[in-house]
This record gives sequence, structure tokens and C-alpha cells, in this order.
Amino acid sequence: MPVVRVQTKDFDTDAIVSDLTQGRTDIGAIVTFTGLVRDLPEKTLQSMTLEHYPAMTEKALQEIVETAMQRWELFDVAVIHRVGELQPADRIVLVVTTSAHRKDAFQANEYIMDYLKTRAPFWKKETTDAGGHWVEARDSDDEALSRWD
Amino acid sequence: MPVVRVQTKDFDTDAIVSDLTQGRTDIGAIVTFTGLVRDLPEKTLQSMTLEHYPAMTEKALQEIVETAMQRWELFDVAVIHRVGELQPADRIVLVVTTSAHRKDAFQANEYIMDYLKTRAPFWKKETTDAGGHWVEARDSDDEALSRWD
Amino acid sequence: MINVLYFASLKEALGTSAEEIEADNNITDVGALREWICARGEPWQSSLGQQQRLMASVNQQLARPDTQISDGDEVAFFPPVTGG
Amino acid sequence: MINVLYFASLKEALGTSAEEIEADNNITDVGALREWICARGEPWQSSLGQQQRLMASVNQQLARPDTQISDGDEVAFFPPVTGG
Repeated sequence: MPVVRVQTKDFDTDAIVSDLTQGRTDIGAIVTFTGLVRDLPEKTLQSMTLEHYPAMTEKALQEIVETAMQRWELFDVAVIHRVGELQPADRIVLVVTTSAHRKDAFQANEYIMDYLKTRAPFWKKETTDAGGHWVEARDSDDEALSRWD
Repeated sequence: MPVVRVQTKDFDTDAIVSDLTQGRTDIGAIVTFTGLVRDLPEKTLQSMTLEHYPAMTEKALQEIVETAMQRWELFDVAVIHRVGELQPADRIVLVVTTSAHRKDAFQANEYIMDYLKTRAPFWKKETTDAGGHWVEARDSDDEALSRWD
Repeated sequence: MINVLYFASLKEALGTSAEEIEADNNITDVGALREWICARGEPWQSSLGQQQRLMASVNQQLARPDTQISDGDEVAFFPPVTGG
Repeated sequence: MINVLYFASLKEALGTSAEEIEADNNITDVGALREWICARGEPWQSSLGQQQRLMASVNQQLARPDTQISDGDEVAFFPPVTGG
């Protein structure tokens, strides 16, 4: 059963990976992606606040995960996404994919991140000395989707 | 500085990732690949022994990592590969890539694994009730290389 | 009634996160709802006008301008997402 | 002398992991060395013959049949690698 969680608190990657792998001897490949809060080039980021659409978020993530599990041979998937106020270097998101083979684990993980970035209802607001401003969506994220068509 | 290690003992993924990320606020993406010993379909694997060519192994891995660091925008890379006798579900290999952006971290990690699988001097021998036999190289691993040309 | 939600920069620009809009025969899909909201003038015209790149959902599923809506639906408008 | 190493299944088939071979003018590259070894007959002929898919390295760098070798080099032959 895939794990999908949206939470304010930090997560323990090792514990989540252990939950997916414990007691199994058929897993050949584990891929994890961790997204972190990056400081601005001028090192002026005070905090980053993640807003979301609570009624929709887990539903949207679940749908992305299910599509990935149909498309690749996966044993399991975990997606953890944080919301609320975060600091530079804080973890934002974790995606774990387990499979018999590395290609499935890699591709499914990248697919999930590409869709999460463009389809899941999260918004980032950066706070600096100069105040707060909403992060703009990047065209490169839309382009990343096209190769999965 | 990239970390490349060949060792008999297990590794602590969290500690290795912490080493690469500690004190930095410019990392946006961390990808880890972990390869595990898979049991045979009939669940008959007693152990797997990894032999290597000690004088060459770290050199070969270092070269693969350097090529990846030239090709993608990476902050750091760690490659840890175990040798000796392992049991089903044991960790064999860890590749960690850190970058500002997820695409670089994903692609460099997959590239390193594709080259490691086909260019680094490791050999697997499986032991079952029926004795030991050397694992055959897979054509799909050679094919995986072609997309990086 | 249609329960309409706004998020992120759109919510801030409008100064509200939700409103209820009477479902009537002219509001059959997401595009029509958006036009109806804009037709009320400012601040909606600037924030929800066609010049704004927005995403929409109906009952927590991503939607397109031609996605049908009916009485009791929850419709959300929001800027392109930036999570992950 | 050329220091020749064998690994994995090739080492087991030959019953040896290393040997020293006199560098002479006929052994200028990896391909020539392999042929010279095979020409000694069994068990080398079966294990290093052209029908066997093998990899080779010279001084710990992957090599091709036309990679030059000279006195003092370390040359290794091994089956396709299977790590990771």
C-alpha cells in the first residue's frame, strides 16, 4: 500500500524506507528523492511557507502515485510533503520508490516528482527582509512533463 | 569532493547524506539509489559473494563520478560499494547525488549506476543448495548505456 | 450554491479565501463561472481575467474550462502550483 | 614481464589468478596477448578464445584489443562485470 502524507513536522527518511523494505527479500532497488528549501542566491531567505488545499492535496498525490504504480513495476511508493513555515535547508518533500529493478525505481520516482511539481496543490511563499512573495511556477517544470506522454 | 568507497561492512545512508548536506543551504535536491541483494524467484539464495579487482575498483568509480560531475550541475556525489559475502536483503551499493535542481540529481545518479553496472570491476556469485554460480551480465545493462551517448 | 475557493496569491489579491455563488443556468462549466466572477469588476476582473494563468479544480479534481459544474460543487481557482 | 591477472569465473576456470608473461615483440597489444595465451592450448584456449565475451584492462584502465601494452604493464582479463 502506498504511503501518502501531508504534514507540518519533519520526516525520518530511514524509518520510512525501513517500513517499505522490512521483511522483504525481493527488492533490488530503492530510489529516494528529497527536496530541500534552498536559500536565495543573495542568502536573504528568512523562511519559506508552504500553503496547500487540504481537501485536495492527498487525493492529488494518491492519484499520481497510482498512475506511477500502473506504469512501472513497483513494490511500493511513499510520498511525504511538508506544509507550513520552513527554514533554509529544511526538508520539503520525500519520494521513495522500491522495485526489483533500478530503471523502474528511478523512472517512477522522477515521474512522481514531475507531476507533483505541476499538479499537486501546493504553493511556496518566500519571506525576506523585503517582505513575502509567492514563488512563480517555472516553465521547465511543465516541459519536464512532456516526456512522459 | 566526491566520496568513493569500497568496503565489506554495511553503510549508514543517513550519515552519508548528512555529510554531503551539512552546513549548506544551496542544495535543492538529493537523490539516493540503494541496490539490495534480491533472493532468487525460488527463494533459494543462501548468500551472494561480491568479488572485485581491488587495484582498479575505486579508480574506475572515481572516473565515472568525475564524468557525471562534468556533465551535470552537481554539488557532490557519494558512491559506496560493498564486497565480500552478503545475505538476501543486504545493501550492496549506495549512490547519492546532490544538486540545486532535481533533474541533475536524478540523471547523474542514473548515469552513475548505468556505468557502474557495466564498467566497474565487480562480479557477483550466488550460492544456493546446488552450489555456487557466477551471475551473468545482462544485455539490458549494456542497452541502458546507449542513451547517454 | 457553488462553493468557490481561492488559494495563495489569488486569495491574497482578492482578500478572501471562499465565497458562495448561486448556481444558475448561465454557470454550467468552469469557464463560465470564471467569466461570471470577472464580470463583477474589480478586484475579480484583474485577478481572474483571461490574462492570468490560473488552474482550477472541481470537487478536488483538476479541471479545465469546459469541466461541468452543478449545484453543491466545490470549485477552486489558484495560481500554477509550486510545491515539491 | 607483463603481469597478467584473471578474475571471477575466468580465474576459477583457469585455476589461477595471476601469471607473468615475457614481454616480447609479438605482444604489442591486448589482442595479441590474448591470442598468445590461447595458443598455449587448454585450459586457456577455451576460456580466453574469441568465442568468450571478456573485458580487459591495462594498468587498471578498461582496454580494447588494440590497446598497446609494454614491459611492466598490469593486464587483466575478466568476464563482463555484474556489480551494483
